[in-house]
Amino acid sequence: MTVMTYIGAIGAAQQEAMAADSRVVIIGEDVEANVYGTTGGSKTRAEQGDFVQQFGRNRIRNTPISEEAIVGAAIGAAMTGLRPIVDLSYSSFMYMAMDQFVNQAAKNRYMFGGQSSIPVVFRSAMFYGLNTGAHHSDRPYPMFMGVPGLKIMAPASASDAKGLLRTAIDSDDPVLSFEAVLLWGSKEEVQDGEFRIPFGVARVRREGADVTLVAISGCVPMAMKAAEEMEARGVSVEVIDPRTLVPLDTQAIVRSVMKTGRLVIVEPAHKMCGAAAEISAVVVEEAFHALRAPIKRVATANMQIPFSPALEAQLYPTKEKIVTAIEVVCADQLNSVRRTV
Amino acid sequence: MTVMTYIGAIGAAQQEAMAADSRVVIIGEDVEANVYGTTGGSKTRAEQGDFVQQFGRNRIRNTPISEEAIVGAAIGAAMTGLRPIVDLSYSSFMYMAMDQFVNQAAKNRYMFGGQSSIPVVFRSAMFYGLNTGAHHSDRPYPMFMGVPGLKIMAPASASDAKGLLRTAIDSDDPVLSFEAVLLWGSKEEVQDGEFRIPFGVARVRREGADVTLVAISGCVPMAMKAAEEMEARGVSVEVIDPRTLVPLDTQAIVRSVMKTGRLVIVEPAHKMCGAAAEISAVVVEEAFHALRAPIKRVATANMQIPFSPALEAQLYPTKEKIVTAIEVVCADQLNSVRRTV
Amino acid sequence: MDSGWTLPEETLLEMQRRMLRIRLFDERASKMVKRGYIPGTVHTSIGQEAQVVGACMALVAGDKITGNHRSHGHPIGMGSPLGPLMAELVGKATGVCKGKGGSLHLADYAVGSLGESGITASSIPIAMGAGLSAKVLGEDRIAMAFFGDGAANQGVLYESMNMASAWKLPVIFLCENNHYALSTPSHTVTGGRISDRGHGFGMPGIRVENGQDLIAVYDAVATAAARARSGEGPSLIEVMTYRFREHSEGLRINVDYRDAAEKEYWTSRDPIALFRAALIERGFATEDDMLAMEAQIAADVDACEKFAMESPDPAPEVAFQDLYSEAYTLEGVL
Amino acid sequence: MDSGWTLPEETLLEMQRRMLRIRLFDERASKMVKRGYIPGTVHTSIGQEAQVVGACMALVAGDKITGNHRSHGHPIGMGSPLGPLMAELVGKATGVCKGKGGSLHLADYAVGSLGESGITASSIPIAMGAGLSAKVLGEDRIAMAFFGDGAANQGVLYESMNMASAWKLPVIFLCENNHYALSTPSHTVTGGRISDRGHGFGMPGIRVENGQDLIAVYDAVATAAARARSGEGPSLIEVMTYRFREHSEGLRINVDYRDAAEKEYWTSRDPIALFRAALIERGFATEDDMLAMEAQIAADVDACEKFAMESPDPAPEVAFQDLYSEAYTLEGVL
Ligand SMILES: Cc1ncc(C[n+]2csc(CCOP(=O)(O)OP(=O)(O)O)c2C)c(N)n1
Ligand SMILES: Cc1ncc(C[n+]2csc(CCOP(=O)(O)OP(=O)(O)O)c2C)c(N)n1
Ligand SMILES: [Mg+2]
Ligand SMILES: [Mg+2]
Repeated sequence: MTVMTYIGAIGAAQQEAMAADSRVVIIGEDVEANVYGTTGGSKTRAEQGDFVQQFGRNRIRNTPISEEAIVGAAIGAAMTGLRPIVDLSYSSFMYMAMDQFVNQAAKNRYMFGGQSSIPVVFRSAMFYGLNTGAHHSDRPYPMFMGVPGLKIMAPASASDAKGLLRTAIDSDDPVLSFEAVLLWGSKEEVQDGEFRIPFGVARVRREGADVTLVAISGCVPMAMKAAEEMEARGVSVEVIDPRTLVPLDTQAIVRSVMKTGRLVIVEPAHKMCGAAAEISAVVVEEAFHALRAPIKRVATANMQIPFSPALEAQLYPTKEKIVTAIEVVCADQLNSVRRTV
Repeated sequence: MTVMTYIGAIGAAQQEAMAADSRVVIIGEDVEANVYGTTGGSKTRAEQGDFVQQFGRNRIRNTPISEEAIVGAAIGAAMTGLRPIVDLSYSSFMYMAMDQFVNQAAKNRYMFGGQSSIPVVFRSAMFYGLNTGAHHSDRPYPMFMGVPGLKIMAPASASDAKGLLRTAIDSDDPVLSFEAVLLWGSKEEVQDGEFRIPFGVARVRREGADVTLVAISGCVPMAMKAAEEMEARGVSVEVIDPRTLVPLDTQAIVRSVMKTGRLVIVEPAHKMCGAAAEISAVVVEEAFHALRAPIKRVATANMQIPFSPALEAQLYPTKEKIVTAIEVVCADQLNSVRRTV
Repeated sequence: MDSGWTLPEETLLEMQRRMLRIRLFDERASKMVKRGYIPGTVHTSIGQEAQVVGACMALVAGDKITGNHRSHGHPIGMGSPLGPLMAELVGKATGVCKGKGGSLHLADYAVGSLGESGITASSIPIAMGAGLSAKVLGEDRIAMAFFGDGAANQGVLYESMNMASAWKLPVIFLCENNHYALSTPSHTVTGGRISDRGHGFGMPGIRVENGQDLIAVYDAVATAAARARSGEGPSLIEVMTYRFREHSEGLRINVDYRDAAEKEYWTSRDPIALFRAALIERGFATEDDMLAMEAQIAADVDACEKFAMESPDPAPEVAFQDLYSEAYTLEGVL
Repeated sequence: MDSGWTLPEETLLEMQRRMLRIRLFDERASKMVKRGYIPGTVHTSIGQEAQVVGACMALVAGDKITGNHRSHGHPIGMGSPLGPLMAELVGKATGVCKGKGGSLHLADYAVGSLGESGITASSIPIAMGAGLSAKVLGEDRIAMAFFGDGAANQGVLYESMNMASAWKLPVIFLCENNHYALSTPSHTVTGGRISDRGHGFGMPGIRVENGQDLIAVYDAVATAAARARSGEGPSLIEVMTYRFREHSEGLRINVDYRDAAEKEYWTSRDPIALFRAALIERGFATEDDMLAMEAQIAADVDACEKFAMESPDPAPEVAFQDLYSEAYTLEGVL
């Protein structure tokens, strides 16, 4: 076991994959100079760990600022023998390449009757909550969940980031990786050597009996804190991180709700048509009779993101908002607790 | 009252708006030759009703095939005095301009503290179910519902199309109009003269007591048929068409479910993260205690669209699938009916 | 570069064969649309055969192409057998894409056809990416993107040209300028000349003024192909040609957007008739050879229709396959 | 076109004033980022003042501009007062965008600034659209889009240039070529020369080799502006310049991607020092005039910081305003 940061784990996974398979290349803006911190052991060229030194400019490629062509080129290269990792830096830039994601990456294998294989990973980071304003704060993964043919990972810890990214690079299908900048520095014990974590298997971060709390990406740590706080108040919270959104481990969530009878979902995306809406709808369809309270969604307000520190934070999920939601769905529970005290 | 087709109503609304306000212009690919049937009374240039004849090439503009620039130009023109209607023909082409929709149309007023006004309408038609294959069959409105700052209309009848489009053209905010090609020929009595239908007000297409059936766009007619069929079997179905998805008239839906205790939602989009997921999640949050059965979604399978007539139809909602869903949520009801028979 | 006329006789005859295959296949497809055998629509390459075949024949086995909605000519030009193509247009299980692609989305990986795209210009960066993989893996192959004069106004073309130029990728950007994008005359929506756009992106921009002359097209593309193979990078080629039929079969536009004189000028320059005459005149073939070839291909096209019509429909469950490499069921697929 | 040197003295002095305002504003903003007064990051135009002001001063009241992340110079160049700009950077209620935009998204409609864009190249078609509205409405105004050498590889630029050219719109595409896109040298990711890309789209492509010379920039833009106003259509101008500081304040890149000699070459060509000397040499101002001007602007910048720091934060509910024209609450906003 080694303690790694979330961003360090991503860099390590890329380094392992590059070393293991010469068909793996990294293309993106400013990847040579390691501007975003995942293409070098450190940021100094001289130092051991620098990807350009290790793998050369044939496999570590600085691109022009041309997201649509970058994504298209990676798809075309994947269809013809490479296994590219594309670093798109900010998730907010993905819109530039939307046609390539939807009409080429997601559709080609299907449209062409299985003739094409498209082993490519598109990495981007969600930079919300950092006063970067409306153009750099998006969390757009739900719009890609509605595009069949794409796989989507959204890791919330170092080991998940490392293990899922290796699985993504091994996959013969296009994978979108949505990473949380708020978690870049978060540390976790990561098993030594190479390992993979399968897609479609949720991680139960915490077992509990009274309410199921599904948390996505950057919302997982605050969900854990909220769970601890409620524990102290006599409410046992089960925290589940789906880790991948496509495929989505609905069975694990439904199983948990069958046990707890209550569900709160917290995610960084806008509330409207988000992953929480999908999860809520699935649970109502499949676990209705087990439900003992309304399902609560804690998500980002349906607003654009303002720049001012005086304005931004209030739009996002917080531990307090999660606690409030749990209090609502566990009202009877809490009353009975109060009575027993 | 005049009987109009759905597509005729759209053309009529555009003609009225162009005649009423010289700032209204239509730009898009092949609008001069009226290839898509909404920029001319008929398709012959000579004939009365041709838009180029009436309004001239300064206001009816054939564009290059450059969706991103078309959409951006319309936004910029709207910010500086025009009120453009953009004809994007197929909804499947909207991805080309995703950045302009999300980062400019939806954000500018907000980011700039209210300095900009963006009166522009983006029309596109959903061509699914016509064996046009995966590149021409998308129904992507849910991904835009998650983008605050856009308004979205999805009319299901001639009068709604006409009245909502006039409201859209009057709006100082960007509006996306998703039209259903399957409804182009459908006829309805439309009130004479100019009229507007407000956004955010659902239309109750049919009153009922036992189950609420929310139907969107091309799914409304089959929902009406399913309702009639169930009526005959003793189940009274209330059919609600939201007509606009942003703003969404959740109050009308919640009110209806409070009455019926049951909900089925039918829409043409993919099931994953669709409008039905959002509606289901809202109802569970706000009408949980009135719910007497699981909420059922009838949507398009999470698959890309195959070309072959032998394959395509099975992916979409049908009257039969709606009936089956109603049978599930109204099981007790139907049994009691059977008993009484 | 020697002219294409120095190619082996058999190659020259194969060029004529491929043009004829495209012509007769598309004429048949048009009829089958009218008869309702082919659902949706098709876009024929009738009139543009020299532009298509001249380009494809300048490639070799292993090279890759991508195309657009005017889609049948490209795989046929690369040597794709007709039966599975026609079966695809009809939507049969024996279709080259199992009936899941249809006319707009043909692909035949066996001949290097990576896929036609119903979305204008969307396949251009795919071809560029095929050039990237060749360069990174050190494989001796090139890639060519076919697109129209209308698609030439999509920004992704210039992003792709720029990246291919900066990275010296073995790519050819081939613009099929048939003077119209649907009902829109190219000159009314295009600033400058498409071929002039190569220079600013650091590559040759060649215009083939007579795209009805197969050898003229071949020579231009062969030169660009040699440049690509030698590591000098991409080229942009604009071939001036004309579609003899309406934009798509079944489409009726009641405005005369193409004037009669122009139509007359171009239709009198039938690429197949021109090359046929040249082959005979230069002694590569006799009138009888040509008649035999034409009869043979007419028979092939009859056979491909028969194959398509007699093939079974795909089984319903095929609609739920090939979305991903492993077959796992997405929640709520049904 | 007469050279900018024939402009009235007051105009020439105003040019120097605006360059100084940009320089001192950006130097102050840089300090305020370090001190933590300005959240997020800022991109300074230090070193590029001649390129910005030379372009802006060739416009007249009513003209529109759009810009990019290197955003302060553009509104200041158009004459925007400094207080509300600095307040915006700090995120105050008195900010030009009510604190909702921040450095990357400045806009000041009072001076024709339609908005800077944090998304590279995304604002280019917006400017083109402003040209479209001028043409359709018959209003005598033009629009200019500022973008960098990196943004020049985004396809939307070429779509916008093509449409502006086909429709002869009064638009100027102004490329600020400071030789780098973040850490990426322009020549490593750019095929050909950006200014050479104008021709293929039917417009002049002018390169201003010495973008540190304000009058050289002014003359080029004034010529393009005259062309636009006279209905002849758009122009592409590439101004060669250099940013004296890192890509953005606070960013640390541990690879030396700019070599020392190059840095030295450019920093020795400070546009403000150059124009200052020229103004004195040509007798438009004395050393004392310049000192007074510099003192005045230093005072203005002190005042704008004071204004920003002393202004109130926006009220929380402001975050829920301005999404739409009418204030209706979206379901589930909170
Ligand atoms: C992104 C996109 N926009 C619009 C269309 C609709 N469309 C299909 S073909 C066509 C004209 C294409 O013209 P061109 O590229 O010249 O090819 P041609 O049909 O002339 O061979 C248009 C506008 C599309 N398929 N994709
Ligand atoms: C679509 C998009 N891609 C990438 C970025 C990240 N980014 C911000 S500035 C920048 C470099 C821009 O270079 P250039 O256009 O030359 O402007 P400069 O910073 O040199 O003035 C990059 C890559 C972005 N903001 N938007
Ligand atoms: Mg064409
Ligand atoms: Mg630059």
